[in-house]
Amino acid sequence: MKDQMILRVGMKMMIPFILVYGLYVIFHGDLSPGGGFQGGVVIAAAFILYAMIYGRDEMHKVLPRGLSDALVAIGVLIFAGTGTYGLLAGYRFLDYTPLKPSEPGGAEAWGMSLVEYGVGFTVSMVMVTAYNEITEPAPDERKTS
Amino acid sequence: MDIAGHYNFWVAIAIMMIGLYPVIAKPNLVKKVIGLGIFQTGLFLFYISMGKIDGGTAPVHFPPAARHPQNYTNPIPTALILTGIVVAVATMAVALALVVNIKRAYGTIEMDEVEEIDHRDDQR
Amino acid sequence: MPDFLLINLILLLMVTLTGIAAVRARNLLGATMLMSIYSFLMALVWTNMDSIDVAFTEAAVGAGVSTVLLIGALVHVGSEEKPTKSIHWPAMIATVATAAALLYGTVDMPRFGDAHSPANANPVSVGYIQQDVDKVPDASGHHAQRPRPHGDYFHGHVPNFVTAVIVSYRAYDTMYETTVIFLAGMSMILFLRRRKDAP
Amino acid sequence: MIRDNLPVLLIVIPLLAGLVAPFMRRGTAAWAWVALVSWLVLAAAVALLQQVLAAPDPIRYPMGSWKAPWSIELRVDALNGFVALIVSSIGAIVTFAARASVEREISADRQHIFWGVWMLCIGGLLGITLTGDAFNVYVMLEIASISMYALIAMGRDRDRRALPATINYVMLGSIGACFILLGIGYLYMVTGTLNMVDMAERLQALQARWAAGDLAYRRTVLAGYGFLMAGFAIKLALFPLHGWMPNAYTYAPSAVSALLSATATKVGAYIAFRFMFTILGTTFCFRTMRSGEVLVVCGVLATLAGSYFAIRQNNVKRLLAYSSVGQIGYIAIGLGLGNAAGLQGSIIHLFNHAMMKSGLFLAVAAVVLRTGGADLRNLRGIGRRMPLTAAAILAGGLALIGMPFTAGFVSKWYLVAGALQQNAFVPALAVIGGSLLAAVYVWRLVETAYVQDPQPGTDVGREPLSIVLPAWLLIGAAIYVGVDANMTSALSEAAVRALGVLP
Repeated sequence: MKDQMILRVGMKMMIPFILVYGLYVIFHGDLSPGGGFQGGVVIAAAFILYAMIYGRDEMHKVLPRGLSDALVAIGVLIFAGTGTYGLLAGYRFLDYTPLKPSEPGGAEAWGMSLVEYGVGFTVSMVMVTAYNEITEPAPDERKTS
Repeated sequence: MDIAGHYNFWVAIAIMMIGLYPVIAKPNLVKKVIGLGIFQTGLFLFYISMGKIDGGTAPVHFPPAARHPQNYTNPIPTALILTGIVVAVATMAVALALVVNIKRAYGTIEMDEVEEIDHRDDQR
Repeated sequence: MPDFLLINLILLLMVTLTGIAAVRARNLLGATMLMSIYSFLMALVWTNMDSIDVAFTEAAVGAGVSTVLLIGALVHVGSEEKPTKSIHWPAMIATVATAAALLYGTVDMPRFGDAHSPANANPVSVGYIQQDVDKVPDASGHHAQRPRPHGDYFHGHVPNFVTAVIVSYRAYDTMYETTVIFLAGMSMILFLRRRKDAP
Repeated sequence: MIRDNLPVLLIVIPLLAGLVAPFMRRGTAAWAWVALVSWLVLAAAVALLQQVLAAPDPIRYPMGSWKAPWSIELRVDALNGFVALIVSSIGAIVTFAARASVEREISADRQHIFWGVWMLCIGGLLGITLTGDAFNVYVMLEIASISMYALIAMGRDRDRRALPATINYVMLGSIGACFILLGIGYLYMVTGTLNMVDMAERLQALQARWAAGDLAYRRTVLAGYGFLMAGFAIKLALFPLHGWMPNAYTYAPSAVSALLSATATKVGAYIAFRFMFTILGTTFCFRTMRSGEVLVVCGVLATLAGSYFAIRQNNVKRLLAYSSVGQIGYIAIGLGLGNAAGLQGSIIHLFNHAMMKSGLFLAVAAVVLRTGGADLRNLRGIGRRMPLTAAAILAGGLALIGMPFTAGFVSKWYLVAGALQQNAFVPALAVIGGSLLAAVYVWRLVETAYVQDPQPGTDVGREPLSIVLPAWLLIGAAIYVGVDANMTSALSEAAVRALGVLP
């Protein structure tokens, strides 16, 4: 699809909006429907569109494989780390109160936001990875049979 | 027992069965994966149906409204099914990756042909 | 509620028919497209049933990511399905038996949409809606007193009850849900990544 | 602080370690990390079990400090603690032993990810064991299942048949998980809660209403229970639904077979115990539903059919997998009898079978490592060339049969006692008949290893002590608890007490 002028130009204009919308969905997860998971998928859609229009090599320049692989784990680590922080601060696991002990209700909101960002990282990067791997052409150097 | 009272559960069960049949019957692996997807969606429809409340609205609170449970859809099935959908897509991704590998290793994705090839190898 | 009922019935009919068509389609690419339509219709059903979060997820995941994955797989495996014989009787018997068992269970179920059913009137869901749940004091004496004597624990920070349930009350489930996604990503890398590119 | 948080540490440590392991870039480094962590987890499990046995009530740990029915809570009693000990000790020993085998059987550039998935699998199994929330069981089951799919499919580096075996497991396992989710949904619908204790109380109240003549929601609970048990039977590989297991264990990497045969089915059995006794209650399961009879029938058939199929196999791993089908039959018989002796036999057999089977699979892994295959002909002459390995197979086989002074004898003793208490002679005879059939297939292994001559022109080299010594550790444990059964019988008695069958 690299020679489709309308697609190339149109997508270039759309992708920033898709990304912003994805971020909006993640950031507003506690106020409106949506959250890390849905927003993550929307962000992944932007990368997948980019890879479809410009080719995967172009996308790897924007988002190298090492980075997306690392972010997959970092997302879950943010989630588990927020939980473990509560543990280390002398509270129970996944208790967000130590993030702002003066105002426990607000601390919960802080914790929820952090956790949603973690989910967003993991989900978007896993979806990009899944797309990358499933569209990988068949390997020539390795015969499985 | 009244028809008007349970029709949603019955539709959910019908959808589950539409999905379950190809998972068992079809030899084609992609069809099996699609069937599994439909089966799981039917299951999710069943869960969501139990949380629905007549006259209720989406489970988001806007200050003047009272936080009365009869005003809102039950949030628990919704929360559970969010998890369920994620698990379903993870299963689907793993299954499709395996299907692609089977195609590369055997040259076919029809399960009966794969079994035939294995059987022939055993005879040798 | 006649309008809800009407829309619901029409949507459910369309979903069921699309599902049957997706299962019966000979061409796998066609089946994939029907799956995508099926997911969109399902998202509408859920919107109509007030489960906005689930509808959003289904639209993004079922109609979006699943379709992309299925098409990506079809590129490798081809889109023709081998013709099979008309009815597979063992499968039919298993399906009918499962359906019968499920239907047997629905007979005694609470009515659809009942606000007073055990699930909907339970203190657990009421607590999630009023967000009026206490924390348990621990050995170090934290949470010995409430941040507010009555009412909303979150001080209005979290109006979306579903978000509060999935990332605070039941955050443990969500953490492992994210881990499931992580595992799916790792499995894709294990199964499909080419040798030289492995991290 | 550590003492208060032991239950959650047992689950979070494997999670964090498993997330980090794939980024260690080298297989050996990832292995060292995972092995270290798995011993840490074992230490935590031992400490937790001690804490549970000392405490009068089950230990409860609310996640996020929220009050119980609203939060997900971990709930640990003697049964949980014991199963967690089984899972973590098998995890620690098998991880320690698995390196050489995995390096041989899996391509080098995937090992670091393999170890991460391996650790998450152990973490998921521990999660199923410790949780006190019905829906969380499903989530943890999926963690364990998806990591198992990935682990089993890694066998394709040696044999492509691992792939169809895995996809069959994916389909059957997903249907099983959906059945479990349906069952949980039916129960949630009539109780409105997902916390196991809360759910149990509400179901008891409902049953009191049924006894008074008001049959509200009765059929919903019956159907939900049926789907739960069908789902658990798939996960447990109980006889008519064992279809996924033989191929999966045969073509999985040898180390994976050793890990899964000892833990996955045991955890499936545990969760059936938990739902039957803690949540739905004995009256419902054994009077209303007659599931005791169904389980005993399935168990008897599993014991006889599994052992019979095991005799006919020419692949040692497949033979051991069918033998597992038979051994799971014993667990089902004890569960179906439902009296204290039967349950004790069942719980002891969870431990014993885990030790024997993973020991045997590790010994076979050593054979595969040195001879390149797991066919019966690869076993020829092993008695002379790899004496320690062959002796491990002999000792493990004797324990499988249930010879006196081995682990199998103790659990079968309890099972026969439990059957005779209820004048149920068929299960008692099946337990003994299963042992006789086991003697036949064990004799096939022993005869091939000790009597037949090695294949000419092959040189197996030195025994891989890094695998054989851990195998001996497991089989030694199986023999030790056969000689001195105090520890297992005391633990199983505490577990049966926690289930509420003994006062």
